[in-house]
Amino acid sequence: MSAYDVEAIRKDFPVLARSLAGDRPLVYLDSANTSQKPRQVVEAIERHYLEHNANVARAMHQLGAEATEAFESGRDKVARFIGAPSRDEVIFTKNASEALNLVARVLGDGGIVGEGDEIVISEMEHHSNIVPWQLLAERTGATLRWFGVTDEGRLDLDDLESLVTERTKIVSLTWVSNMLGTINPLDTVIARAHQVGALVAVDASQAVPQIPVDVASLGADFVAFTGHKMVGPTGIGVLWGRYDLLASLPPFLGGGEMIETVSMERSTFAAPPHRFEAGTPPIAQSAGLGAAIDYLSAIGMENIAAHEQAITAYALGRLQEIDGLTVVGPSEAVDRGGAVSFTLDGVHPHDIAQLLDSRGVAVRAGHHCAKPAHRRFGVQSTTRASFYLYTTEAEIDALAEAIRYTQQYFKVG
Amino acid sequence: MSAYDVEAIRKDFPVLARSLAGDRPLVYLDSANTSQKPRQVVEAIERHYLEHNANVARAMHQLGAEATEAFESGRDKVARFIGAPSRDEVIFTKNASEALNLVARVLGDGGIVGEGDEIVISEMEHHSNIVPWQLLAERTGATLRWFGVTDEGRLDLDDLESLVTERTKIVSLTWVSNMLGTINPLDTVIARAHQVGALVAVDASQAVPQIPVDVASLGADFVAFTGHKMVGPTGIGVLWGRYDLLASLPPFLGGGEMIETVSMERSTFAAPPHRFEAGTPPIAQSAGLGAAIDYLSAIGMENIAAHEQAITAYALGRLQEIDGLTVVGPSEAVDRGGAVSFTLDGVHPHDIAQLLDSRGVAVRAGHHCAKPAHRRFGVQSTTRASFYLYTTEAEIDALAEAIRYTQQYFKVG
Amino acid sequence: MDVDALYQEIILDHYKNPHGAGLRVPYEAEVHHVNPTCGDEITLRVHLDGDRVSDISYDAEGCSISQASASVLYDLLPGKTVEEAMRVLDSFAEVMHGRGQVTPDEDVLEDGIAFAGVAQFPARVKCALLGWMAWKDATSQALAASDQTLSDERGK
Amino acid sequence: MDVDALYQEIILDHYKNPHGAGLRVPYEAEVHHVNPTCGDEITLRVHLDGDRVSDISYDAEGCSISQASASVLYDLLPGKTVEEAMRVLDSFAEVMHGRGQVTPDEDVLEDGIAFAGVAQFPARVKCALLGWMAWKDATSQALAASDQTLSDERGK
Ligand SMILES: Cc1ncc(COP(=O)(O)O)c(C=O)c1O
Ligand SMILES: Cc1ncc(COP(=O)(O)O)c(C=O)c1O
Repeated sequence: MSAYDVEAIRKDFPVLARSLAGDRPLVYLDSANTSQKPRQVVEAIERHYLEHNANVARAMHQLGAEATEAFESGRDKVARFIGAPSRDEVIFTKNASEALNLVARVLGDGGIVGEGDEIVISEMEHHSNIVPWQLLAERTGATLRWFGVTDEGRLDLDDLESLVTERTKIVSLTWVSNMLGTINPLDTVIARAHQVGALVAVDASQAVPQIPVDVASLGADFVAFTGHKMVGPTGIGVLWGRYDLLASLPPFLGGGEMIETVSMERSTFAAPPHRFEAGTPPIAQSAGLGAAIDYLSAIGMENIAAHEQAITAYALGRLQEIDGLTVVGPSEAVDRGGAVSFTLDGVHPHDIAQLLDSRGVAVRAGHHCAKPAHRRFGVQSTTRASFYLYTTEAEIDALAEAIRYTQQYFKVG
Repeated sequence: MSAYDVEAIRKDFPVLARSLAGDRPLVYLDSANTSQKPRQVVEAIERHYLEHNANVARAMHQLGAEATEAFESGRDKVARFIGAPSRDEVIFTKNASEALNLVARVLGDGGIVGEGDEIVISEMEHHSNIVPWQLLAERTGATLRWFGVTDEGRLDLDDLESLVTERTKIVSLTWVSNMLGTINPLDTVIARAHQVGALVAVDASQAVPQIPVDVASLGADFVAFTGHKMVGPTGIGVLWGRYDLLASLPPFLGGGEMIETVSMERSTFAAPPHRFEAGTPPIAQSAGLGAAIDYLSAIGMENIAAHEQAITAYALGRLQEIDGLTVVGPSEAVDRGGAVSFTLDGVHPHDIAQLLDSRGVAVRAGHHCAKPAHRRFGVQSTTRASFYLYTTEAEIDALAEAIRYTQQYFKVG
Repeated sequence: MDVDALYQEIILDHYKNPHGAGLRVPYEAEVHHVNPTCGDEITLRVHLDGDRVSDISYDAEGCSISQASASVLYDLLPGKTVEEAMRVLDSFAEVMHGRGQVTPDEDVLEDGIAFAGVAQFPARVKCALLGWMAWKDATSQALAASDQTLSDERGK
Repeated sequence: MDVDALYQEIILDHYKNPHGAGLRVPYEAEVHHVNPTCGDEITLRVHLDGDRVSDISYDAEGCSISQASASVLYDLLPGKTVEEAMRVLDSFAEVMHGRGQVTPDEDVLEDGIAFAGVAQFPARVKCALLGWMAWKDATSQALAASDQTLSDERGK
């Protein structure tokens, strides 16, 4: 990986140079939760607010034109980044959760999912790809069904034919699991779903940040992801959808910008994407997300994916050397993203995270918004270390060292 | 207004010192659309991203604690700023439109508004307080009714008793009209609504930025507003609601952070406000909104309201000197916010806005997301100048001068 | 940005005296288009005579640009075949979306070349195109309807 | 922030050997509380004897802090009147929310003073309070139920 200069990349992320309590350098291994932001992104936001701030579309003055340009060019960049056939297929939401809820709401409101229909998800989903479907099922009388997970942490496709049937109206699956790290074989599921006439939504929250994504070749109907996990700002998410499908769906939220015309008696609605963007959109956040995409693209998603793969392989090796440590999820870096969840005999995940934090190592402990996946593996919670373009082997070493220190502290292992 | 130092305030807003095409200084009179941002707010956001960025609540490490502190202290500041009895009554949304849609969705989902029930709004509402209710009526079979507007641009309360009846389940009204500028007598309406057992939602998008607000003494059940109009960032809005009411309502969107426990079969939900905040919230935006509130509070909302009142009176005077100019809305600065919409004989609002822009004067032209209010006055669109804490009399003079120039250009007036 | 580039004398003339305004019969299709950003509206009818544009009549409410543009549309298209008219539209749209980089062809666009300046004002491009898009929509509706009639007749 | 202030020897001892763990009968109310942030859970039962706390039994899954805190709760409250026990809870909660500024009263909190360090770790305060909040909830349910029984009896 001679071309990949992780030290140069780290210089763009000022927080990585921070020291924490006890003068310990920060070892940030919680990027699956949220990524850090490079100076370039923060500066784009700052410049926008201080020089070009105005409302968009509705404002006809020069500042308004500049703000509209900043906002809409964020949309152009997202479209290019994910290979969307049209920029009008890119809808801005507040986060990935809203994007998934949007799909669930409009499929219900539009009568595509109704009583007796079936919705299929999986046991490894993030709560944001479970609860919206439970609520939809409750509102409509549809039935929620799900794929299981194998002992290795892979999607169990044995039931594919009996699970995804003519009754299925929508299959919603994660691309990369935020807990297990698994990368799912979406092609197989999409092919089956389309064969039976079901739509497919993909939760790409952990995929878009770390692997090259091309929605056109993926072939799903909806793809959701979130800005803050891809070196972008909080407060912005994306729903990509096929244009003809979007154009056939009713609105999600009502308000400014999403209308064609309004009278007290009735309203008609704008074409996608605006139909699904009620109110003042995340303007500065789109400028920031655009800068994030420029940043990732300059490094190259292929290179980022390769780095992620290498660092994950290294981490799996170092962690599995530790006695009493069990990785929950695929134990090898094959079809696997950069999140490694584990348990440690005799120490609760919170206590591990606390001890690690006292050594400057930031990881996440808990259910990672994936309670059913934890239940599947018979654990209430795990500790998760997750990596990104700026993660170094030295940081993995620091993690391993801190875990051993934790074992000594709690007199286990 | 000796204590109010508008020149000192302007120094905090770098964009106000910008020059536009033709080296013309910016005269920003579009604050009802979105306000400009002081350096202090932008710096708070920048500092957050570069030094304290992490996900909230779920992250147990030091950075996570700092980010949670930044995010939740934004909530504390909002609660204090609007006199909320409890911080748990403050829900963060992406904008005011989402806040109003949230109310409409959960009242429907919770069965509070159903078939045969009535929803009451007014003819002067922003589309964001019309369309959500139209969609709710359509989903549930409820009936939408509305207050008219008098020729002076005031809420027509003559029908109060026949409009708000035992059949009414919710009354949703704007506090300050974004088009007419009218400040509505909410007390009367709230008293009547509560008398018949209806809930009251207030669209305070134009109120919170410019007048001191105390939700406890207001007595409404829900109050919605938006960060970007009160010198805060885009991507954040607020819904305040009475705690016991919120606690009785079902969730709006499902996902991370809003749950108590999740299994594949069913989920239970967290208490307010988290129940209504699915997914990663607007973390940096809360830090920014907190800084905005600190900024406004340091100047004092009473002082800002007095300035707004004075500058509006001045503007109404200067504008109404112009032959052929007609103010749509109250012509005097009594119970009136700082937005003045007008028509000019012989020149279309777009053309006015364009000519004004060529002189550096930024105003809005169109229907201002209030088509029904325009129809009420028999106009398709108007030109609107709107003022805020940084607006000067010299800027109003520039506006008046540019309008006269427009008349000459189009050979009218 | 120079407003004089936008408000050419020709545009203001068309605005003050729009050609062909008013709704007329006969027509094969009528559409109502709005610019959701600003509320400009146009109701537009097309009357075809075989594959030829026979009349375009309209009732428009909006700014000088959208009004003048409908007036120029009326001057340019009637008399042409639908195919020729579509080429004029393409040429007009190309100039509008050209951000000031596309030189208009006077032989094709006649008075329409006055709109070249609009291309430098992105917010006004939609105003200039409102009538044209309405015409395109109405024409394709009219053609679809007559295809339908033809195939109905053939089916008999 | 010094983890040793958090992981006092007393806490680790209670964690390894929790007092009073397991669910027992009789009881008047059972509650299940979770910390939604991290998933720590406790099922807790209260047995009252008139206005006196007779037994507290529980099944908890969670970190050392939440487990040890339930164990200390068991040591402190049974034997006290509900009113006295609520005062102990208030005192414990005050220390927890005190951000390290409130000095715990050893006479009231006994081993509970070891939790003073938790107050410096805001993310862990919820862990320490989980069992206590469950107890408060269960106790008020038990009291409400007995009030109901009393008034039912009076009503007869
Ligand atoms: C009165 C009123 N209500 C609601 C809104 C909607 O606010 P937002 O666009 O932030 O959702 C606005 C502003 O556009 C407004 O002026
Ligand atoms: C797989 C997955 N889906 C959805 C989400 C939700 O993203 P957000 O919190 O930005 O809505 C996350 C992140 O938390 C995730 O990891």
